[in-house]
Amino acid sequence: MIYDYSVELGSMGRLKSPIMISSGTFGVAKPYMELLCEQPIGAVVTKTITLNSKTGNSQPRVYEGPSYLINSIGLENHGVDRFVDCYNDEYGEIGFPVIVSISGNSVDEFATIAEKLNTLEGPLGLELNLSCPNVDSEGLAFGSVPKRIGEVVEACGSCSRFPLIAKLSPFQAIDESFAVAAERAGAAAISLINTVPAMVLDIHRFRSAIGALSGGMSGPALKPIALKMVFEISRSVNIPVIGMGGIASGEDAIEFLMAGARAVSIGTMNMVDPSLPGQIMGKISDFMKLHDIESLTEISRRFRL
Amino acid sequence: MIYDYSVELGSMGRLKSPIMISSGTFGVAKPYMELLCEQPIGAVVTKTITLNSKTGNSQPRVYEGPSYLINSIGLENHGVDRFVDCYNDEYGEIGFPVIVSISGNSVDEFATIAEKLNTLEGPLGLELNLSCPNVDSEGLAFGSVPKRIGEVVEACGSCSRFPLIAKLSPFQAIDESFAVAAERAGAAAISLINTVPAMVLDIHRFRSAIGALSGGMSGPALKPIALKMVFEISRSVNIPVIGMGGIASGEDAIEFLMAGARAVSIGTMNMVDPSLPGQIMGKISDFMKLHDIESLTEISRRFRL
Amino acid sequence: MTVSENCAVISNKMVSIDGNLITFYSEKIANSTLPGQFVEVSCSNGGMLLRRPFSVYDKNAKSLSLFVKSVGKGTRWLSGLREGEQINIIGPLGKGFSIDKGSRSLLIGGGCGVASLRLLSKAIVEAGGECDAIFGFRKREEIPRTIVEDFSRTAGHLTITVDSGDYPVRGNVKDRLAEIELDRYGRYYCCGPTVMLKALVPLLSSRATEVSLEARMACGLGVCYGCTINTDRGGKRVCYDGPVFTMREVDWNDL
Amino acid sequence: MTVSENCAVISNKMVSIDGNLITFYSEKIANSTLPGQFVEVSCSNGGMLLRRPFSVYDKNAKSLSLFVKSVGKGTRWLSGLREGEQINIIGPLGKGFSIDKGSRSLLIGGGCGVASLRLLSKAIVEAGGECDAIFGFRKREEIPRTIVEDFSRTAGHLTITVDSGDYPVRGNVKDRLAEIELDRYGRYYCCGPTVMLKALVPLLSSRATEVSLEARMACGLGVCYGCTINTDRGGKRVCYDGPVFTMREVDWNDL
Ligand SMILES: Cc1cc2nc3c(=O)[nH]c(=O)nc-3n(C[C@H](O)[C@H](O)[C@H](O)COP(=O)(O)OP(=O)(O)OC[C@H]3O[C@@H](n4cnc5c(N)ncnc54)[C@H](O)[C@@H]3O)c2cc1C
Ligand SMILES: Cc1cc2nc3c(=O)[nH]c(=O)nc-3n(C[C@H](O)[C@H](O)[C@H](O)COP(=O)(O)OP(=O)(O)OC[C@H]3O[C@@H](n4cnc5c(N)ncnc54)[C@H](O)[C@@H]3O)c2cc1C
Ligand SMILES: Cc1cc2nc3c(=O)[nH]c(=O)nc-3n(C[C@H](O)[C@H](O)[C@H](O)COP(=O)(O)O)c2cc1C
Ligand SMILES: Cc1cc2nc3c(=O)[nH]c(=O)nc-3n(C[C@H](O)[C@H](O)[C@H](O)COP(=O)(O)O)c2cc1C
Ligand code: FES
Ligand code: FES
Repeated sequence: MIYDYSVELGSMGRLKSPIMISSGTFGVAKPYMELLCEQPIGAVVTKTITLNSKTGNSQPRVYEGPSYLINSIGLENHGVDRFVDCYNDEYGEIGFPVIVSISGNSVDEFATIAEKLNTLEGPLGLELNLSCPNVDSEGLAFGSVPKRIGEVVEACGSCSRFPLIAKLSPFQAIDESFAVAAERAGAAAISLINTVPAMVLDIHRFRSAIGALSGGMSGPALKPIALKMVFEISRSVNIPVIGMGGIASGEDAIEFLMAGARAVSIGTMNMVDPSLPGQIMGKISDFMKLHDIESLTEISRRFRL
Repeated sequence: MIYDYSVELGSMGRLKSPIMISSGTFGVAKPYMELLCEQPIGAVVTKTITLNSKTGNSQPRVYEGPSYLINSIGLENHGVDRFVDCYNDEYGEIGFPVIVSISGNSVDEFATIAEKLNTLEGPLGLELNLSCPNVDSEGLAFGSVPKRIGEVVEACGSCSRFPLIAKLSPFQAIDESFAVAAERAGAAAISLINTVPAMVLDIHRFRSAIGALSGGMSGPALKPIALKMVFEISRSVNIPVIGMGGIASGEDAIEFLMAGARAVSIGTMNMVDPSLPGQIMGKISDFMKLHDIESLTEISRRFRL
Repeated sequence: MTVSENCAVISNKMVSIDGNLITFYSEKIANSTLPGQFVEVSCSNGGMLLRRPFSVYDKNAKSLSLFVKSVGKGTRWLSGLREGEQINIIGPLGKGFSIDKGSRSLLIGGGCGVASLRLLSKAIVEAGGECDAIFGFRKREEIPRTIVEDFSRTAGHLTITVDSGDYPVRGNVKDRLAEIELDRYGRYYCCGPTVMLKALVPLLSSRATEVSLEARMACGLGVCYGCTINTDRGGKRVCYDGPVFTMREVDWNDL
Repeated sequence: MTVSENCAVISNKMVSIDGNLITFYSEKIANSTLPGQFVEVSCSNGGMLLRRPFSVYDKNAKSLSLFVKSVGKGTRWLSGLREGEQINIIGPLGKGFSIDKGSRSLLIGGGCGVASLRLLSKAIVEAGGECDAIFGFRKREEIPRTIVEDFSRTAGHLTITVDSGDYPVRGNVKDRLAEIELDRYGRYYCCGPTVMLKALVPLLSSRATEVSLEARMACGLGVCYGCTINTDRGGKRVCYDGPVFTMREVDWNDL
């Protein structure tokens, strides 16, 4: 039997592996790339790029709890112009398809960034990090309104030459309205979930244990929450869903594929163990052989409700 | 110095301890009560009572992951009438103030249950479990609309002689609108959070690892998420907030008090270790002595943003 | 009375390929445990959230023993406990077997299900009764090596079967049961995997038969309703109303 | 090249009241580690999510040693490792010290900060240079008992101070430094708690001084920006651009 481990990600085309690396946990730093280079990865997503450079949040930026990580990096980056300038040097020869993650404080800002990226040859697509907490002109938290999400996708779509992935925060993934708005506005895929807003206090110092007061939770503890959302959202839209949140093993990845994800993405645990994609691929392959499954999409078709 | 460990819970009056036991994890079963009876508990909340009896969900009903529990009990209970009949026998002499948790599929059902409970002498208050996933007459998920939450509180308020606590699900606690609606409608307090919707699959059997397809996540992994919500909600309303979600130690409880909770409630971990309230009280007492704090409310006043 | 006790490990012996006999120092719990009752053992030092339920295999004035079969994280961790380590145990829990002095009883155990039958056999003999036993295991290596000795003084006749291999007797407990005159016994007590129990239903449900059930438990204390099963009197909590039920009352289709 | 290697524990010795010297079998990482570089040690077998960063204390062709001070869950778990256990280690990581052959150097270490200075002192001597060292500890029991021996062949003059108690010398490294002629040394290398480093800034920042910093890390690989500090060239990742920085470039007000 011939097993097929490739996946079709809508207008982004076919990835040779269903395993991606999540935004903020991939970087072109040499030691990391040396560990990652041979891994069976379908695509990597860059750290989120903003219009202007950002210095990020104050320390401490990370906190480790039992089976979770809380981070508040604050989107530290040099801004889109510098990103464009360095793109070929940095990403030109990494050997994996690249998806560029972007975020803005308004619909216009998203579109401006998307437009500036048109000069690049390399990327496979853009991922819109929609977890922006900013309040918009109507006094609404930018990301809390499905309509606004649709506007971002539409605006980026009309000025970008790349396919768009709409990345949802957990609170955009609790019902289908945000994903549906993104689909209608032309998104090629939906990815979910981003980190869950979280807080931890340093009680003896009477203050937050993270510099920025609160942060985002990721890691294995998130898995059942993310899985439920992937299950629901993948049934509400027709475009592919990229599932992520706490994936730490091949079994975890199979759970997401079975729940309806077309591809999976690894964040936190890929930083802890860059050889995870290979281990996951091995498990997926064993699983398919054991159960006589020929293609990845069959995994979810076999799921019995 | 005289330390004061009591807390004022609005119209419910003063509890002798800030530690409560959460709905669904307290019961009058003899072995449990034998372990719990000497604990410094301010109030216990009953399992949620519904209008008619419910047989609950199919097995398996619980799943344990790394630092979390997923449950889908399905509100198994004998209905409000039987509850009222047995109340004095079961709860008459347990030695702790009792709060009765209720849930309905509609505003009317909530009110009907609340009214039936008026015959009881014992309870300190009612907790409205607002996590009902039912779809209402307007086609909206009942609990997803702040207005509907206000209606439930108002309807119960007008027919019940007990103070009301509005218990929020995580998705009702992501912004202040639900809590504010409950406060405006006359709730005496807000409690949060209920479990987070979650899923886990038995991949080799191609089905959910829990009988009811999905369940609710509780336990230590929830703590940073709950803490963040308690922090935000306690700043949006003027009525007291009862904080819960993953509390497993005195330090955890202090985090919630510092973030703004007036009282804390223990769920999952109280089932694992019924002596937890005593341990928590000891830690709170040590903490207050160490930092020269005279009353529980001072803990949150000392928090530096 | 149910108590929480910090119990030091007195000994931890591997008695089969995947089974350990762990003996804890315990005054309070050991003292009040009745046959068929169980305890909830904390595995928090091993990084687990929930306690794990185990039948009390044996006890004396100052100790209680558990027969722990390694099937997952918790049981594997417990099997590695060293002498002197302190573990928190809650017990005794649940409703045990009822003992009928007058008649001869047959004890039927499968796998680690034998664990709940040792105290029972002792109690039957103490009450002046008599019992035989049939125990089934998957293979010879899974037979606890102390089992014959442990039951020799209390069980008149002890048969041990294995699903595969030829020693001591190939077959399963149901086959053995089909061979004997069922009227010989006034009482049947069964404990083992659900498949085994289900197989026995046609033979034994019309008789005075008690079964000890296993269920996935969260609290083990009767409060969470995580372990409910269906019976002819509605939903019952295995940890509180059981783990011992009459075979007749259980809704076997639901298991 | 940075690799991931499964390393067996060769030995694990308690060398102070809260410090262990753990030696791992390693061919690849040991081989390519330079002074001041660190490794990321998996603690997943102990139930932890993130790796823990440690300087390489010593190495030879087939092994590397870490000096691990027990301060929390991970370090306590590592201190309990037994011979033969396999632990996954990633390394070498970060940018190490630069060595100046020409001049005499002073190594200044506080607490477990001494760990990054041993390979450095060896390298200085190998390069034909010379060095002295001042190490500070909080109290006598925290002084690794092998330290004098470990540095005796490479450091010309070794002073050890303790914050409390009178042996070997009461005081702290800053006091000692204030007593000596700073022009005697062409290079200063400092590693220790941030408070110690900060105290040295007024004395040493105008000189050729390198510091090795500690930071809370998530990845240790340069990808997450969890460990960023402020420098005169903007934000820098301790794990990737450091852990060694010149004292001058660091924005000490931000630490
Ligand atoms: C009343 C009662 C008495 C018991 N007495 C004994 C005994 O004397 N000796 C003994 O070895 N075992 C006994 N068990 C079973 C024992 O509790 C489980 O084997 C144990 O909880 C598994 O824990 P784990 O962490 O090793 O398994 P996990 O890693 O949690 O799971 C491993 C496998 O075991 C299954 N499992 C998990 N929990 C249970 C459970 N509570 N019951 C049945 N299967 C489960 C899972 O579905 C999974 O397939 C008893 C169970 C009950 C309810
Ligand atoms: C580049 C580098 C080299 C290091 N070299 C050594 C070494 O050679 N020997 C040695 O003993 N230690 C060294 N450390 C420190 C060591 O990494 C921490 O002590 C360890 O990660 C703590 O883990 P834990 O689980 O025991 O502590 P936790 O239980 O996580 O925390 C306990 C305490 O340690 C603090 N802490 C946690 N992580 C770090 C960290 N990464 N840096 C500083 N403080 C932390 C916490 O704030 C807390 O107060 C080094 C750190 C870095 C960044
Ligand atoms: C350190 C860190 C930084 C992150 N930065 C970003 C980011 O810049 N943009 C983004 O969309 N998501 C970011 N994320 C979220 C991840 O991409 C991912 O959605 C989330 O961590 C859940 O997956 P995981 O549990 O596998 O980590 C970050 C996560 C971590 C842990
Ligand atoms: C087994 C179980 C049953 C529960 N049943 C109810 C319930 O009937 N009504 C309710 O409002 N909350 C119920 N909850 C939620 C808890 O009251 C609590 O909100 C939640 O578990 C978070 O707290 P914890 O992490 O301390 O458990 C239940 C939780 C568990 C674990
Ligand atoms: S396990 Fe909680 S009621 Fe039985
Ligand atoms: S710890 Fe991740 S970049 Fe330094």
